[in-house]
Parts: sequence; structure tokens; C-alpha cells
Amino acid sequence: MTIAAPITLASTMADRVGLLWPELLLLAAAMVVALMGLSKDRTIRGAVGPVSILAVLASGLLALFTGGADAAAAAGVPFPALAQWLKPMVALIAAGLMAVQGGFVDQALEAAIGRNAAAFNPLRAIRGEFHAFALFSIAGVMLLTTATDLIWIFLALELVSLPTYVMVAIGRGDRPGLEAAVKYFFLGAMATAIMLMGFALLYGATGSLQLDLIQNAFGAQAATGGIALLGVGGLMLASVGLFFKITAVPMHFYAPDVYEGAPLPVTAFLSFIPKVAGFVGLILVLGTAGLTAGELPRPIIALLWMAAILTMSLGNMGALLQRSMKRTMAYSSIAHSGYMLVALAAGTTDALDALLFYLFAYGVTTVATFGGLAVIQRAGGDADRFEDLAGLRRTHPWATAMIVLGALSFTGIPPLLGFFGKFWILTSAFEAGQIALCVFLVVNSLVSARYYLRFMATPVVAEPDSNATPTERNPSLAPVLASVAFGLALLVLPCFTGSIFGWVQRATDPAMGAAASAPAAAQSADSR
Amino acid sequence: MTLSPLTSMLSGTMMASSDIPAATIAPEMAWLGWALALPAISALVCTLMALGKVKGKLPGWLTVASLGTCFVLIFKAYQSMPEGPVVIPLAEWMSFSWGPTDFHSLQAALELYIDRLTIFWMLFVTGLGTLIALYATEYMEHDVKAGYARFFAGVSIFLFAMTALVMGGNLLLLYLGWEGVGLASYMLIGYFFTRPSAVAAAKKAFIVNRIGDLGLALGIFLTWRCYGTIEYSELFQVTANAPREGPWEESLIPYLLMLGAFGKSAQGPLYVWLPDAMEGPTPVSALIHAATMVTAGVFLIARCYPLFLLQPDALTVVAWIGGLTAFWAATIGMAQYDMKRVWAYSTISQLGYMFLGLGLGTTFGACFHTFTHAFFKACLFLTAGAVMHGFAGQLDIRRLSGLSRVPGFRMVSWFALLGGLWLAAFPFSAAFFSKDEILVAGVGSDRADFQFLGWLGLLTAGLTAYYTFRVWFRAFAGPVHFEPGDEVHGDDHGHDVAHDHGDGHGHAPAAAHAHHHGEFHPHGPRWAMKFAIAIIGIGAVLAGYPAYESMFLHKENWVQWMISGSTAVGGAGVVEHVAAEGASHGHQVLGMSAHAATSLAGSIFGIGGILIALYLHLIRRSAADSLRRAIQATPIIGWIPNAAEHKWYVDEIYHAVFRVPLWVTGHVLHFIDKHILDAGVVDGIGASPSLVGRVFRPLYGGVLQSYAVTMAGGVGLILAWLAYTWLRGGF
Amino acid sequence: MSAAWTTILLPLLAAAVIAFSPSKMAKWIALAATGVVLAATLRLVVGFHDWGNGDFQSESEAIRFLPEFGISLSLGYDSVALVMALLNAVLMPLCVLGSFSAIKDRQREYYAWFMVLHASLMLAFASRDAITFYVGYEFTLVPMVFLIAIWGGPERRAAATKYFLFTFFGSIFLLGSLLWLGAQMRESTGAWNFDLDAMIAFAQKLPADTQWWLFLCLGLGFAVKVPIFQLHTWLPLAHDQAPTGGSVILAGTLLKLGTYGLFRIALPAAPEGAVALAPLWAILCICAVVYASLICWVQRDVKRLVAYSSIGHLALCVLGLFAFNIIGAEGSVYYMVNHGLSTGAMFLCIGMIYERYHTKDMERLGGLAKRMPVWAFFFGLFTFASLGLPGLNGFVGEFLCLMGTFVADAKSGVDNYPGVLGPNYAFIAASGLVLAAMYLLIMLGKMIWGPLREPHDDGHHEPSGLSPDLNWREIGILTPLAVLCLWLGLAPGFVLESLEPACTRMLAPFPAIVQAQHDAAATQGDAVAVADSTTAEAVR
Amino acid sequence: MTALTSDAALIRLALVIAALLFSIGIAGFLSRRNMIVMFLCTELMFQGAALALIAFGKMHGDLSGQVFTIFILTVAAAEAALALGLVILLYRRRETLNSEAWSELKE
Repeated sequence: MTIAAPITLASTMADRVGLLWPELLLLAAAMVVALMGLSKDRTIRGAVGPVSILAVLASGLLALFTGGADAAAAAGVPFPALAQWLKPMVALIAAGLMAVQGGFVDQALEAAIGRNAAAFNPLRAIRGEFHAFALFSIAGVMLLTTATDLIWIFLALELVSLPTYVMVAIGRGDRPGLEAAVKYFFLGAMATAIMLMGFALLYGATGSLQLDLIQNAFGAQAATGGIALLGVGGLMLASVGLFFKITAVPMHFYAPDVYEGAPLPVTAFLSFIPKVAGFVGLILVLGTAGLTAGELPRPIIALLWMAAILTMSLGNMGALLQRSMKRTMAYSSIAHSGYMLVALAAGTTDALDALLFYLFAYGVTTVATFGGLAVIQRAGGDADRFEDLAGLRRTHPWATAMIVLGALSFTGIPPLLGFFGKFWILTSAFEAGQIALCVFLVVNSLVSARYYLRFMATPVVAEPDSNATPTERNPSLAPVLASVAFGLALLVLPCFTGSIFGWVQRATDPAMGAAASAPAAAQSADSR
Repeated sequence: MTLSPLTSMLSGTMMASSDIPAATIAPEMAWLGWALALPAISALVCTLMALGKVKGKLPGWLTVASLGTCFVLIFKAYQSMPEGPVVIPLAEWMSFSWGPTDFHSLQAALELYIDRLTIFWMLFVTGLGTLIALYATEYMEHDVKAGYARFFAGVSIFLFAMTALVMGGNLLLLYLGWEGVGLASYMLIGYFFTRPSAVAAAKKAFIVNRIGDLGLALGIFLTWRCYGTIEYSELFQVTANAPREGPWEESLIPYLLMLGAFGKSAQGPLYVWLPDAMEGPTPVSALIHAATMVTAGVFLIARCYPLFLLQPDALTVVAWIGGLTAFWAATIGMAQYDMKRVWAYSTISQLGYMFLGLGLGTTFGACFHTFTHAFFKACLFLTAGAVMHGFAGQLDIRRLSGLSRVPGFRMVSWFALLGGLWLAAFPFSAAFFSKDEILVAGVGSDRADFQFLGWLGLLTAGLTAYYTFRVWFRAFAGPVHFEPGDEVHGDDHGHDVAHDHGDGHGHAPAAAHAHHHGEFHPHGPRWAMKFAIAIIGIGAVLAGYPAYESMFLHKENWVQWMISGSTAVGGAGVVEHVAAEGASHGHQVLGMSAHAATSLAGSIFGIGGILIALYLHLIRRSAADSLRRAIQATPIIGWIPNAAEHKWYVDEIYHAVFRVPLWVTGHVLHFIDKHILDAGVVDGIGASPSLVGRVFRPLYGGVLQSYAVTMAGGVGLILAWLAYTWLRGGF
Repeated sequence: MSAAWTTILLPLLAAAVIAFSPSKMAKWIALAATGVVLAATLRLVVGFHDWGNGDFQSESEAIRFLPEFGISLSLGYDSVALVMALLNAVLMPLCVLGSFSAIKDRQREYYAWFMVLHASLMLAFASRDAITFYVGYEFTLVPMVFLIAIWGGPERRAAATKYFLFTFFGSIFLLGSLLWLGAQMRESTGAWNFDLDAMIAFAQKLPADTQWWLFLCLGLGFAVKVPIFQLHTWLPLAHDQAPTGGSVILAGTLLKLGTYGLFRIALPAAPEGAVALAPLWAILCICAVVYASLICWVQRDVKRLVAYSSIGHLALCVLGLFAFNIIGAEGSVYYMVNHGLSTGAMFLCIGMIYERYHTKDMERLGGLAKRMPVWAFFFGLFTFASLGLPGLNGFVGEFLCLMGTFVADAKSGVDNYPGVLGPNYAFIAASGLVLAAMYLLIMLGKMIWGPLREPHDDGHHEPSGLSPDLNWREIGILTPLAVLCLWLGLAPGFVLESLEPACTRMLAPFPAIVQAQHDAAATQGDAVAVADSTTAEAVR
Repeated sequence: MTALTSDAALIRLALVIAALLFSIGIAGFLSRRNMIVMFLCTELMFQGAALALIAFGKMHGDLSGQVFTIFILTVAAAEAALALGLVILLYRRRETLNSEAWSELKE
């Protein structure tokens, strides 16, 4: 028995550490933040949030300047430049998501301490670990982008997921949160098991856990009469397992309950971070079977095709029926996964670019919208009914504006960022000949317009019911600041979509890092 | 098919119609454009005055002045008239081109087409227009504080549009005038706008006219499509060389144009608006709805006669419609009690004669009759207006009697008698000759149907004489007796009464005004009205002069000279030919020449009608009532008097056949639109996603295991499907 | 900054300024901005390069916005686009002025949204690029939805929702078609390019059945906006509920985006498809003329009546486009302008009444000539303009549309433009002349004539504070429109001549296609079939 | 019994057991309401996958499957810690381990 891929460990480890500086920074920050949360000094405790945000932003910046595509290619990363786009992007949006969380953890406790009604009790305060968990999760996504084998993918995904289970449970610690957590955790565990089984089958079919080797093996199989059933089954189970992360049919059932039960900022977090992880996982796993070459096995294409249609349709149709905003957003996020699955099903490099851009647009819009929604709350919970938005324009004009912008962007009204996301998915799908998917996509955009219209109209048009108890103001300014920043980005970034898209295209360009990977491949061949 | 003499004549004159000389372009006559501009300016100024609530008679005098100037201009043009037609380009309008030749442009410039027909028409339009406007300055004086300026704005708009209609150099400009006079008519019929009946009448006039306009518009389209131009100067050059009875498209043109003419001239099925139009102030009735506007249809056909000559069948239709309308309207006119309504039906009837003349090929007769009719009918209306003015809106001949002996109304009565005699075509009156010209073309024709129409026309002449003098003997002769109308200032000025709220005064019962009766003093017309009546009456007399001239001095009839060399000339030539042949070649009718027979019969019918009226309505008025009762008692024809009084129920039939079904359809469609299409289909489709979404709701039951089952089931399905495809033979 | 850019950026700037300025200033800023835009548009008209050239002439340097996708921000006009932009620029200040007293609360938002609407309309008309056109086209939805939903009537939310969803439904077809076309071009040329002229040139070369589908989808997109019969139900509600200014722009320019889109994109891009589908469209149009007119007849709400009348009028306008000849096309474009002016003016008039009486119900309101003679004059004038009285603007477009339809039959082609419609269509469509007269005069009869009827104010509404008849501001709003109505009716020559090159350019591919179709029919059937082919198509 | 002696048979058996483990895990997960038991069932599924990995590793003569298994065990342990914490939290709230007690969030 030999280790299948005797890559020269010394060199690759060094390369990989070079790639992993952002994650290391995040993990370090997580430790620091966890400790800071236990401080008796309110100022230090109050700095947990800002420090976390700064850490995330710093890791994003770090990702810009470390771990070039050459290094990644040398390390055998399938899409060597992917991380260069994804890590800063995720960091930017994660920073926004962290800002949306501003002030909500331990809010009652801190308020009581502020009133001198309670003393600080480190056993009760969770702010530190909450932020640490968030940072872990973000680090997990970042790790995933440079994954080279299935083990790494698995570990990174777990690193993304496990903290989010906790965040849902402890964020507010109320009953809906706990219920959401238990559903999320158990169903997540089942999905992970399914995914693992898929990985096992993949291993069985190709004899390797390394993505490039799996790709080679599949390539060889495809050249000689097609990928074996075992491989297809493995791909399928792995994909379905990953569907859980991206809330795609049939693994989306947990999403409405979990998103509704989780505190609003956590909902925002859930609707982006695991989703990115899931899509990156899908790209990596399916990349082994010729995703961007349009050579996926037909059953996989069919699976993606059906999943795309069902996901967006069920998502949008479900969203129409809701009265809870978080639940609506859950369905909305299911629908958006459906749109992105269209790009996967189209299976071209252009489509992949479109997907990566869409993730970005979706993330920015999510921060803008959730930040706007987070400005109001109710005692011990979120202000989650649409009616709670009534009259918002008078109390929170900026948040209102950002909710409107966000809903417009989600709908895909030009010239907002969301429009360009849909635009590229559509063009690439048209180019790939997936006309039916395009039709479904546009029809679903139409359906979605109806509930996004409620997000737009209620705060602007409706007047609050005089009998209802008024909502409270979120004491923290961070959510609204994040919302404004990202909402304005929705308006401004379209002017720079050209350069953003260039960036995305470089991220998926297989030629990137080719200069470095060629010698590396030669080297590995030599050592064999 | 054997060609009848008429049609062979027509074919013979095909060459003659190519005699229409090519138009010369005469920019140096652009001063004639002022005839178009002056009424327009006057209309604009009057409108601004109306909006600015100018009080005073300034708008009236302004209008009179501008119209008078127009008349002078036209008269000047008459004096300096060149031989052939003249085109005077004034400005661009709706012209554009996309290629060099005929069919590659739409030329509809603001240009005048002047030939003798134009001048002839404009002479009496502007002349009468001036006089009637003058009359109206006094007639409308009660309204000085209210609608005076609006009234004269309407008159000015009318004159502008009529000028465009008559003088315009292309069919589109004619259409502009056509609808423009419709607008003026609408404004003026609805002048007393607080009166619902006036509003309804105005609406009806415009809408019925619109049906005709539709035909005219389509006719213009078709003309362009067939000949590539709608400019007269080019069009008649093209048609001169066009084959007769060309393709169906061409053959349709005259029918469409005819529809327009029928609408404007209240002929055939489209006559119903004209009687109601009497809701307008009387000068309007005189000017627009008797003398000038309603003759626009005659003008249209005379102007486009070359197009009609290409389709003799179309002319036959015109003749039939004209003849039947003349008779039909006369039957209704016999049973009306409102003086103005009688005159209105007589107008329809006389217009019928004109169309009969056109159809029979005697454009000369038609134009001559138009000319004479304009004067005597204006005269009749103006006298009726004077009565109305003086007797507080009273026009019911059952409530007026012996007006000729009421102080201040003597002159009015005599001019009414003059008008009546002329309308009854009393021998050697102007209308006698003009009507004769038309009827002889029918009676003397070789064609049986034309002969029938000729005799029908003669019969109608008798009816005309009867109903005309029924009115005169009732209202102007006999013992003095009158009941004033229900308006303090006369019916016309009802809205001037200080009703601030609820102006629906309508026609209150006469009893309510009984106290007026004792102290009511009719006031006779003053100088302006008298002057206008007198001039127009004299004009009516003089209108016969051309006929006397040709009869006694054997000169060419002036009217005939006026239309010679115009587009109507082809027809005029034919008729002269026919008439001459009838006389010389022994087209014997009742043993006499056609001309003599017609004159004689016409005289007998006319005088007979007058005598019957004399007996029934002056000598023994009770006889009329007993006759009426006797007819009503007769089983089979008992319904006739009532039906005639109710205008043969035509309005009711139209209402039931056209208006009600359309109205019901409108409601049905509205229901469909609102409740089926919108609330059903559109909202249904809109709601379908959430309805479908509802189907999936049970899947989100909230129980952890059920989610797990669904998810695992999904995975299982996918795997099963994978296995199935694999077993089916791989992928 | 060039004049073209001014027309787009200045309103946006104004919107931003208004959002942060005192409420009292909002309307004045908006008025000033729209005034400057009007001046800039006039500057464009005066400085237009070449009236004899039908091309879309660039007015600005192209900004390469998304070079990867061949999308560039490049503004330009042909005479048609210029005329539409001018229409918008003229209507906007009047709308702002017309809202002065009508809009009392949330003024800043109102005028800011108005400015955004202005900018996006201007962008749509000036775009030379399919995507920027779409951006302008689509974004108009947003301000309009808020204008309706915030300042509208009692059913405003339903109206806004329906308006948004329905027109969004249309525009996704438009977007889908444009993107599909872009993708096809990419496949064939290897590069993305969304330049409209290039796209049209490419699309014209597509096979006939592909063009059929393309036109179906593009047409569907625009049909909702026009709106074409059966896709129109959003319109009465939206018009009815929108505030006056919103209604004016909705009728005046927003609906014209649909017809303009047909003219600019759908027809030239898929001429084969247009020819094949023309009978269907034409039948829908003539149905709409009759249908809308009859429905107008039974309306009680005067605003709703005018809204329904728009459906009939625009159907006539579209019919002119499908005549495929110069007369029809010119008439159609002219009609777009005229409908904008006269219907816009009518909505303004109705708004003025609504401000005074708080009702639009013709059963409760009438005989206003007595109380408001000046208003009645204007209302009557615009009504007559709307029913196509010669000498007023409505006539020119209506007449030419009908005439174009009439002469567009198989046989003629005498004008070098054979068509697939013909007298049969024109006959039915022309019945609109009578029906329009019918319902509009009934409306006039109720609204301005007859005995005075004023609703007894139940005291729910605060007094409007307006004079019984129009005040000088309102006269100032209506007078320019009245003058334009007269001027465009009496002197259409210049406009018609200048529209001709653009129409010729748009129609360039059509004669050959129609001729080929007729030739094919001729070889298939006997001579009778040829003569009758229009009817046959109508039946099919 | 001879089949067991060969590697192939051994691998086949291991795979069958892996599949069984996984299936039992799923079945138990779907049918049981006790959260502890449900968690154990997920562990079963994990171990099924792990056993399959080992078997495939054996089949390919490759050690990375076993490496993966070790990681799975580690993660499973982490998850177990999480699960137990969560379950205790829930139990404190509701005094029951029945998962159906937590079904308030629904359509």
C-alpha cells in the first residue's frame, strides 16, 4: 500500500500555508474575540463586534495579497484563482453580515448591566463565543475555496456548519431559536451523512480523494465509455448532500423553519455563508466530472436541471404565502439558489462566472435588506411581521430606502446589482442552450416580484395599525450603517460591473496559474 | 347591356370631362387666402373674448366685419376670375413624400383650388353668412353677458371651415372643413348647453355626421390608393384618362364619398340629426342648417363629379336616395307643429331634390336649386327666428295665428310669405325654375326609374306646397291669437335666466306662465334683423334672375355659366343635352315636351297644395281636425297621422336597432373586462403561483421527522431514478 | 456635459437634491430641473445633425460600460427618438406644475420619484444599446409604482401591484428575447454586442421561423406596455388610481415606450416574424378599437373612460405600424406624440376637477361649463383633439394610421410598400372614428354641458382652496398643450417630413419580405387567392 | 466461507455492511422520536460511510480512505459534543427528549 499521490509534502505545505493566511488570521481573531467576550470591561466586550468585523475585513485584504493563483495551482487547487475572488468577496459580505448582527447578542443582558440591574456573569454572556463561531464559520468558507481533496472539503464544510448550529441555538436562546437549531442540526447531520456516503462512493469509483486525481480518473472513464454508475451515484449523493447547504430541492425543507426560528441577524448569516460554502463545494465536486466543460454525466445535468426548476419554483411559490418576513426571506433564498443552480446546470465557464457574480450580488443585497430589517425589533425577538414595517419610512427613512433597494435588487430590476446577476445567468444559460431554464428563471422572477413588492410597499406606503404595539428601535447603529453601505453599493457597483466581472472571469480561468501548475505537475510526475 | 341614353351621354361626356383644363398655379392670388384667415382670426379672437368674459357686442361686429371682408374678397375674385381652375398654394399642411412620383407622397398642402364652382359657392356662403351674422348681432343680444362671444366664435369657426371645405385644394382640406363645420354645428346646436335637449341634439348631429365622415375618410383613402393623389388639380387630370367602371376599388370611391355627402346633407338614413339641430339659435339654423353647411354634400358631389361619372350606377343611387328622402321628409313635414321643425324637414326635402338633380346628371339644376334654396330657406328661418324672438320662444303653429296683423310683424309675415311661395315653387318663382330643372331631367328621361323619380318629385312638390302653406296660413294668416312661449326672453335665451342652481328648466307647462299671458307684448324685430331679412328676401327674388334671363333674354343661365369649366361641368353639359333633346326631339310626356309638361305639372301640384292648405288651414280650420280624425278612424291607415307626427318613429327605431344593442354590448364587454378578463383570467393567473404553493404547504408541517422523511424520500427518488435510467441502458 | 447627458443626469441629480432639501423647495427644484431638461432637449432638436438621415445618430461619446458584454452607454437619437424625448420633456414640467396643489404630503418623495422617472424615460428614448434601453424601460416601473401606491386613489395598492406585476411580466419577455439574441450573436460572431443597430442587423438575417418566435416574444414584451387588447387590464386601474401627474406620464410617455419599442426594436429586428404575425396583431388592434370604445361608453368614472380610450387609441397607433408603409409608420409615430399631448392634457384637466370636487363620477358631476367655462374650453378642446378633429393634432396621426392600414394590402404596393393588411382592417378600425365621437361626446355632454351638477361636499375633504374656475397656474399648464395641439394639427408638415427618413429606415426590410410572401401565395394558389390573401390571412 | 478468504469478498461484505449501517441509520433516524437515538442513528450513517471508505481504500490499495475515516471520527465526536449540549439545552426547556415537542415552527 502506498499513498496514492506522493506530492512533495514539504513544498505543498509551505504553499498551502501561504494560501491560508486569511483563515489563520480569522482563527486567531476567533480566539481573541472569545476571550474578549469574557472581559468584565464593557468597552472591551463592546469591542467584540468591531474587532470581529475588522478581522474579517483584514482577512479579506490579506486574501487579496497572499496566496496567488500560482501558489494555488502549485498546490493542486482545481480552480487556482477561485479563492482570489471568493475570499475577499466572502470577507466583504461577511463583514456586512457581522455588522447586521451588531448589538443583538446579549442585548438584554448588556442593557441590564447598563442600568446596573445586573452584574456581569461570564456564564451568561455569549457574545464572545457567538462572534467566534461566526468567524469560524467564515474561516470554513475560506478554507473551502482552496480545497484540494474531499477530506478538506468535508472538514471545511463542517467548519462552516457546526458553528452555525450553535449560533442559531444560542443567538437569542429562545424557544423558536432552539427549535430551529434542533431541526437544523439533525437534518444537517443527515445531509452530511448522505454527502459522506457520496464521497465514499466517489472514492470507490476513482480510488482517490484528491480532486485532481478524481478528475483524471473520471476523464479516463469518460474517454472509455462513460463514468461508471458508482461514480455517478457518488456525484449524485454528494451533490444532494450539498444541496442541504444551498437549500435546494429536495433538501430545502428545513430552511423556512430554521430561518424563521433563528434570530434575524443569524437568518441573514445563514442565507449567505452556508450557501456560498455549498456552491463552492458543488463547484469543486462537480468540477471533477467536467462541470465547466459541459461534460457532466447526463444524470447529473438532469438532477441539476430538475433541482433548479423545482427549487426556484417552490421557493417563490412558498414565499407568496408567508406573513413572517424571515420565513419569506427563507423561501426567497431557496429561490435564489434555484437561479444559481441554473448556472450550474448550464455548465459552462461563463455560467460559472455568472454564478460567482450572482453570489456576490445576492450577498450584497442580503446585507442591505437584512440590515434594513434589523433596525426594528420587538421585546425579546425580532419584528418579523410585514405589518411591523408599516410606517418605517417615518422612523427609519434610510433603512426604508435600503429595504426598497434590496427588494428591487432581489427582484432583478435594472440597473441594480441583482439585475446584472440575473442578466449573466440568463445570458450564459441562453448561450448554453438552456432555454427552458431561462424561461423558468424569468417567470420565477415575475412571481418573486410579488412578495418583494410587499417588502417595498409596506414600509413606504402602509401606515401602522394604531392598535398594534409599536416596534422598538434597535439600539445599535451597525445594522443600518451596513445596510446603507451595501444598499448604496447596489446602486454604485453596477457602474463597475465590468471590472468586477473581469475579476470573476479570472477566478475561473483555468489558465490562471497554469504557468506554475505545469512545472508542479511535471514535478509530481517525476516523483511518482 | 344596352346603354341608356343618359349613360351613353355620360360616356360621351367622358371626353368632355377631360375638358376640365389643367389647373394653373397662381401664387399671385394668395390674397384670397385672407378669406380663410379672416374667419380664423375672428374665431380665435372671439374665443379669447369668450374666455376673457368680454361683455359687449364687439365679437358680433368683429365677425360681421371679417365675414363681410371675406365676401368682398370673394366678389373681387369673382370679378377677376380666370378661365380655368387655379391653384393657390398658401402653406404646408400634411404633406410628405418618400419618392418622386405620385404614389410616393401624400400631398395635402394648405392650398386653394379656385374655379367658378368654388366662387359660386363662396359667394352665397359668405354673403349669407355676413347677413345672418348681422342678424344675429341683434338676435343674440340677450346673451351679451353670457355666450355672445362663444356664439360668434362658433360662427367664425363655421365660416373658416366652410371656406376650407369649398376652397380647399385637396380632399384632405375638404375633410378638414367637413369636420370643422361639424364642430361649429356641434358648438352652435349645443349653444344653450344647460338644456339637455340641446346637448343631445348637438351630440346626435356630430355623431351622425361622423358616420358620414367615416365614409368620406375611407373615400379619401381609396382615392389615394387608386389614383395616388388627393389634390384636385392632379386628381381630375388622372381621372380624365381613367377607364370607366374600373376595378372594384375605384368603383367604390363614389359610394364612400356619397356616404359623407349624405351625412352632412342629411340624406337617406342619415337625415335624423337635422330636425333636432333646430335646438340651436335660429340664425344658426338659417345659416348652417339650411343655407350653407348642409349643401356641403351637394358641393362634394359636384366637386368630385368626375369620379361619379366614372360610375353611373353610383349616380343612380344618389338619385334614388335624394328622391326618396325628398318625399319622406315632406311626409313628416306635413305633420309637424313646430315651425322650425317644418322648415327643417323642408330643408331635408329640398336637399333631396338637389341630390336627385345630381343623380339625374343635372349638376346645373342641383347647383341652381342650392342657390335659390339658400336664400329662400334662410329667409324663412330668419322670419321664424323673428317670431320666436318676439313671442318668447313660441313656434307652435297651433298657438300662433294671424301674426301678419300683429304690429311689428307685418314685414316679417310678408317675407315669410315670399319664402313660402318660393319653397312651394310657385310658378315663376326662382325655386320654380330651379326645381323644374331637376324634375325635367327625371320626367324627361328615357329610364323608367328616373321618370318615376321625376313624378315622385312632382308629387313631393305638391306636398311641399301644402305643408309650407299649412304653416303660413296657420301662423301668419287668420284671426290674431297667440300664446307666448315659456321663456321670458324667448326660448333661445333660456339659460340667460338667472338660474344659479338646477338649470334644467326645460319646457315647463304653459299654465305656469299663464300670468305672463295677459301682460305679454310681443316685440318685433329691430333694424338689423329686418335689414337682414329684407336683403335675403330680395336675394331670394333675385336668385330667380338667371332663370328669367335665360328664359326671356335667351342668355346663358348665370348659374350654369358659373359651374361651367368646373368639375361639375360634365354633368351640366349632359343635362343641357338631355333637356334640349327632350324638347326638340319629341321626348313626349303627356303629349307635351318634357319641359312644358314638368312646368305645368309642377305648377298644378304647387298651386293645388297651396289651395288645399288654404282650405284646411285658413278657410275652415276645423276641417283639418276632422280630416285627421276621419283618417284616424279608418282602420288600415288610421296609424298614419300619429306616425307621421312622430316622424315615422325613425329615431325610436334607430335607438332600438343601433343604440340599445351597442349600449348593451358595452355593458356586457365592460362586465367581461372587469370581472372575467381582469378579475378572472388575469388575477387568476396572478394567484396561480400561490395556489400551487398552497399544495405544498403540508410538506412544511413543522415535525422534524416528516422533514427527514421528505428529504430522504427525495434522495431515494433520485437514486431510484438513477437506477432506473441505468437499468434502461445507462446514461 | 452634452445636452443628451443633461437630460438624464440632471433629473437624477435633482432627485438627490430634492431628497435632501426642505419640503417646500421640492417642487421648485423639480420645476427648474424639468425646465432645464426641456431646454436641453430643445437644444438637441436645434442641434440635430441631419434631419434627412434616418440613422440613429450619436449624441455622445460611447462610455464602454461593460466591454465584456459589448454594453456601452451611448446616447443618440433619430428623429423618432428625438420627438419622443421632446414629448417627455414637454410633459414633465407641466406635470410638476400640475402637482403643485394636488400633492400636499410627502412632497420631497413625490418630486424625487418624478425626477427618477424622468431620467429613466429619457434614458430609454436615447439609448443606442439594448441593455441600457432595457434599463430605462424597466426602471420606469419603480417610480411609477410608488407614485401610484403612495399618492393614488383608494385602490392604489391593488393598482400598483397589478401595474408592477403585469408590466414586469411583459418586460421579462423583452429581456429574455434581447438576451437570447445577444447570445446568438455571441455564438455567431464570437463577441458580445448589445448595440441595437448591430443586433437588429444580425436578427434580420435569422431564419424566418426563428424570427417568428423572436417577434412573438419581443412583441409580447412591448404589447403589455402599449397595451394591446387582452393584455390591457392593468391600465384602467393604474390610470384610475394614479395621481394626476402619474396618469399624465403614464399615458403620455410610458405607454409610448411600448409603441416606441415596437418601432425601434421589435419590427426592424424580426421583420419576417412581424409580417407573419401582423394579421394577428392587426385583428387584436381592431378588436381593441371597438371593444375599448364600447366600454368607454358605459363608464361612469371619467378618468377610467379616458384610460380605456387610450387602449383604443393606441391600438390604432399600433395598427399603423403594422401597415408596413410610410404613411402608417409616420402616422403611428405622430399619433404617439399626439396621444401623449391630448390624453395627458385630459388627465390634467380631470385632475383639476378632482382637486376641486374629489370625485370623477360623471353621475355626480356635470354641466361644469357653467361653473368653470375656461376649464370647459380646454377640456372640450382636448376632447376634440382626442377624437381626431382635423386641425387639431389627433387627426393627423389617426388619419394617417388608418390610411396606412387601408392602403397596405396585397395588391397595392403602388407606394413601394406592399402590406398584409388592407381595407378590411381599415373599415373596422375606422369605426373607431364614430365610436370615439360617440363616447367622447357623451362624456362632454355629461361633464361640461347640461345643467350644473356638483357633488354635495360631505365635509370629509378639506376645501381645495382653489378658485372655482382655473387659476393662472392651471391655465399656464394647459395653454402650452393647447397651443401644441393646434400647432401640431395645423402644421404637421415639418414633423412629418423629418420623421420620414427614420420611418424609411425602419421599413427598409419589409417590402421585399411582404412581396416574397405574396409571390409565394401567388404561386401556391390561383389569382383569386392572391387578390383575397388579406382576407385569408385575417381568417387564419 | 471461501469467499471471505479473498480480499474481494471481504470488501464486498464490508460494503454490504456499510450499506446496511447507513440504511439502518436512516431508518432509525426517520422512525425514532428520541433525540438521543436520532443522534445515534446519524452516527450510524457516518460510520456506514466510514466503513465504505475503508473498504474502498482496501479495494484500491490506498490509505487515504482510512485517513478520511479518522477525520470522520473526529468530526463525529465534535458533533456529538454539540448534539449533547443542544439536547441538554432542549431538555432543560421542555423536559422531554421527543423531537415532536419541537414543532411550533411550521407553515
